[in-house]
Amino acid sequence: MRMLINVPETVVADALRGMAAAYPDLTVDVENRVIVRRDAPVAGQVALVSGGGSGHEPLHGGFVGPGMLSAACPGEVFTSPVPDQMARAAAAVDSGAGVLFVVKNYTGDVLNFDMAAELAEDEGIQVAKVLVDDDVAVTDSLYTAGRRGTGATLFVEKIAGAAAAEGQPLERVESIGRQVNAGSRSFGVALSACTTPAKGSPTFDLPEGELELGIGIHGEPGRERRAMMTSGEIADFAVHAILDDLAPRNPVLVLVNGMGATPLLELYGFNAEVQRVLRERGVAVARTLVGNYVTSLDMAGVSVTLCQVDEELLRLWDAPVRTPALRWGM
Amino acid sequence: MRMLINVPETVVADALRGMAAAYPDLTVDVENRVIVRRDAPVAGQVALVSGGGSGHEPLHGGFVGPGMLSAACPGEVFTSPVPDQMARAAAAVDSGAGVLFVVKNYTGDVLNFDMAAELAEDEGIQVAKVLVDDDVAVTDSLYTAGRRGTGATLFVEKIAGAAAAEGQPLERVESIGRQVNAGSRSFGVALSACTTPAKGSPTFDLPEGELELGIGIHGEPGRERRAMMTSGEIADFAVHAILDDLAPRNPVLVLVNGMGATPLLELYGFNAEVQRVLRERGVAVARTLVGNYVTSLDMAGVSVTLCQVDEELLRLWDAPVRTPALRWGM
Amino acid sequence: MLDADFFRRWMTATAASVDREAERLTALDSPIGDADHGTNLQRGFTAVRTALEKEEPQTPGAVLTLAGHRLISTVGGAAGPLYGTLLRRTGKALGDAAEVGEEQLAEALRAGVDGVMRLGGAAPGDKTMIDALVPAVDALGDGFAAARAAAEEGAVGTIALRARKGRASYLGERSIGHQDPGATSSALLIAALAEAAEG
Amino acid sequence: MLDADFFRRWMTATAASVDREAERLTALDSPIGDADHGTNLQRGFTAVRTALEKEEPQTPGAVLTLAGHRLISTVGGAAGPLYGTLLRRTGKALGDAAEVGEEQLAEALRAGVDGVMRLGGAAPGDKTMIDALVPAVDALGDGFAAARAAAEEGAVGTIALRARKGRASYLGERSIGHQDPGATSSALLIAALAEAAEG
Ligand SMILES: Nc1ncnc2c1ncn2[C@@H]1O[C@H](COP(=O)(O)OP(=O)(O)O)[C@@H](O)[C@H]1O
Ligand SMILES: Nc1ncnc2c1ncn2[C@@H]1O[C@H](COP(=O)(O)OP(=O)(O)O)[C@@H](O)[C@H]1O
Ligand SMILES: [Mg+2]
Ligand SMILES: [Mg+2]
Ligand SMILES: [Mg+2]
Ligand SMILES: [Mg+2]
Repeated sequence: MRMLINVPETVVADALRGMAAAYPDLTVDVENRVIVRRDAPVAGQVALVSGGGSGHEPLHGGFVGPGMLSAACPGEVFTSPVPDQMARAAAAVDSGAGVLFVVKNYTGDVLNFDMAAELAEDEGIQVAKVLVDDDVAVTDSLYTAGRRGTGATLFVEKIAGAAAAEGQPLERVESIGRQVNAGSRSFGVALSACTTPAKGSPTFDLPEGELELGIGIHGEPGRERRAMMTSGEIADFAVHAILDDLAPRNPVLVLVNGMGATPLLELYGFNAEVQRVLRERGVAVARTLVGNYVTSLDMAGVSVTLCQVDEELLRLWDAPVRTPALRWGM
Repeated sequence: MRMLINVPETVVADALRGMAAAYPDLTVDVENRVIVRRDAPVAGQVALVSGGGSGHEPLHGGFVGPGMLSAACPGEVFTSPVPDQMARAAAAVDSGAGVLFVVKNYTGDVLNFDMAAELAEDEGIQVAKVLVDDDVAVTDSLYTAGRRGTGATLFVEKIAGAAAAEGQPLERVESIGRQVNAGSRSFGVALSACTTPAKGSPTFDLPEGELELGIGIHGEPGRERRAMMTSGEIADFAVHAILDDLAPRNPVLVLVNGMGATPLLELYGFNAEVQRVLRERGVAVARTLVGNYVTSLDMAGVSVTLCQVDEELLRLWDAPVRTPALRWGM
Repeated sequence: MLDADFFRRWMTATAASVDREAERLTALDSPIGDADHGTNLQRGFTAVRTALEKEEPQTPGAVLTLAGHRLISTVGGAAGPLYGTLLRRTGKALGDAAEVGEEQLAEALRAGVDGVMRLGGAAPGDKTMIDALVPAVDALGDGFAAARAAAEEGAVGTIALRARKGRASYLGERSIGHQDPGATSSALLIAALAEAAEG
Repeated sequence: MLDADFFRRWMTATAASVDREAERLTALDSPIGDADHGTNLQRGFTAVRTALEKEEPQTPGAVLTLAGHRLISTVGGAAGPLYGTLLRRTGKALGDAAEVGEEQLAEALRAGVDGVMRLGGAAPGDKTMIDALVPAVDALGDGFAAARAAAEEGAVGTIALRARKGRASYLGERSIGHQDPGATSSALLIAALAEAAEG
């Protein structure tokens, strides 16, 4: 087990202590596992609360701050947080304008956030929810738990967060979040499995020279295993899988997202191939983001997310944001 | 070989194409391997040029932009760039106020930058140089090529870049850069080796359950191999190694830097331990940065850099910066 | 008749068995899930054990309701709300009687399992904990040992199934050939019930 | 007498040998370096070959000066400036004669090696290319074959040495037991010289 940890049991608490030390703009409740922007609640603004299993950093804690999330609730590694966390977060950030839960579509996340919404509503907090389900690798959703929430989470949190920062009302922030999700699609590829601290060995065996197509962000294998492909071939496969499902009439935001252990040098090269495929397919690119944003511990691999944006969404994307992991305009 | 690449030969060119597509604020000359901020030369400002082997991304190309580098020259993977690149970069960014070369102390980098300085001076460009050599793992420098330049490069580039952006003259920007380097120390640890595209297999064998102490950023093994240590023990070892060499009277900037494949979750946890050791040793912390900034391809591991800052240096650290990898205040 | 002590024994036997089997549960959750089911339940039932010691609930219903609450507040993931609902609903159905009969327990457990199916939307055959729980409840009329055997059989039976709910469903065909971790832990829960009945 | 054609043959023989041995050079650069020496020199001597074909330099000095320039402009790392300087200085020392004698070459090569020592600051025994180049130049008076043998011996001799220059020096004691990649490529360079002399 090649991990920079103390013991598996304290990984999340240790990380929260480290975040507290690094980011004076955040209030980190290590005991209750809630990360809140220091100046919350912000009068007159809808608050955004998200959360999910740990192991996807900087998601979600790294996206807390002005212009994006008001609070984040990290669960154990790959385990959605418990309702008490989200209820506590909602109480901490609600200014009276209501709270939007941004929930990635996994059984655990959905159930726990739903229970949290009940608790928060019992406390008189108005709660709305955006479900993120952008992963086109999950097909025939009638026979599955439905599409997973992956890279689009970043777009939903940023754009809905910008709408909230403008003082837009809860229903509007919610509908913008839904619109972002509806216009977003992702596809992920793994070149290696990841190792959770609790298990201490890779979640699946992937021999050298093979790759997994259509993976999620929790160390699950994908839908299909193939012989190793070039960066260009992978870009073709991923972008085509997305465009088979989404025919963008508007320009797109592009997220080329590393799964954790793939060097930025390779992500840049892969981005060149993604842009080539988009050019070939006649898709206009409005903005591009390359880096490790929605990770899967030490997995090697990459995901592509496209998000179709009209002028309004692009304006909100460009709006100022100040969080540990995404920061511009202030 | 688990790499997201086309062929080893085009890795650097592919990455540059990808950067060009992602960052409209940069002018990327893929053919000549020079990354320049789009608005260069900036009248009345000293220009900063750095560069080095590729494989350390976001260093240096990700630090090009207002408030930091004017240009970066990426070499082949782990191979310092050739003099023509730096000379070309200097010509592109010099406003007449002169150019500061920020050079990591490796034989190849030093020799190539020295040759570049000659070429640039032949063209009438005034050139100064700051050598970065912060790695305390290299001892008895009489019998070595001297201390390596690692994490402190980020501090030198940011702080000297801020001084340049204020319009300070070349000698002053140079002396600020030297001051930053003189007050900085680093120590790195590897939990795994890295794999270069050209070689296709790990640069050294590191059995499970062991780690390398005192590594550099080029896949070299460290000074010493030991049985695996906890995050807390590693922090003790690294910070003590640094403080044995630097007794800071002023507060420090802390960089907890991932080598490329270590999850941010673990880096955060490690930061908690680093801050604990600093507290125990009575060292005040002014600012903390946690993330992958000076990497070594897909190496798992971490380095710690401390940089002692007076009020002036802290002010320059906090000054606005707008680059792909470091961005605040604008 | 089954008193609060019986239900406490059930919960502590479950906690002990989850402790013993945590690694196996996590290993089962690895090829078709995210490798956390064992640690999830271990965290949860450890909390249940502590809460039962501290709060000393006095009725069967109170024991299970408390256990369910603790699971919801400590487990997270899919298992937390689902197992939490199972025990909470079962506990609620038992009311505040000081003692309950086996038949009453069987009925209450069915209400609990129904609650899980409503909450999670899974039906038998979807390769989830339901595939161990439903046969167990059906067999409970024939005694605890029969329920235990039925749950175990149901859990093993998930190997042949293709998942339609939970994480394993993302794998499609590739989920076939692996035993479902949640069905396996449900079999542990029912085995612990039989253990508690043995005294 | 040695004409421009001889020096061209030397350079192309070096390029061919570097092509053949690139993987080995990179492998040697792996345990005590950064695993790029083979690809570095391959890139450089490929550029040298192309430039010689294109620019057709007419004197021994011009051949080596051009080769040195190309290495500096294409190799990077430590090897680029050092090998570049070696060939450029040697070429410069040969002046613009159309043909040179073996003695003149030996002298010029010594000037080149001195240039490398001045530039890099390495002395014999520091476990660098110098440990192959200096013995080779010393032996050149006894003919090309002697120089080749001396270079090879010098390269192998670096195994026992502790590095004091270049990346390997960071390893301290741990650099002992590995052959220096630069000394190895220098032995290839001198072997190619002997090859060129054989015709
Ligand atoms: N919709 C559902 N209905 C019933 N049981 C489910 C459902 N989804 C998942 N499960 C059960 O939960 C188990 C996984 O639990 P766990 O690993 O703790 O949570 P997670 O999947 O969130 O990581 C599965 O093995 C399955 O038995
Ligand atoms: N200061 C020096 N003087 C002479 N030769 C040196 C010096 N430093 C390094 N070398 C030689 O350069 C070789 C390494 O070249 P290369 O791997 O291409 O460059 P880098 O070390 O920059 O990766 C070493 O094996 C050594 O022989
Ligand atoms: Mg989970
Ligand atoms: Mg090198
Ligand atoms: Mg699980
Ligand atoms: Mg090298």
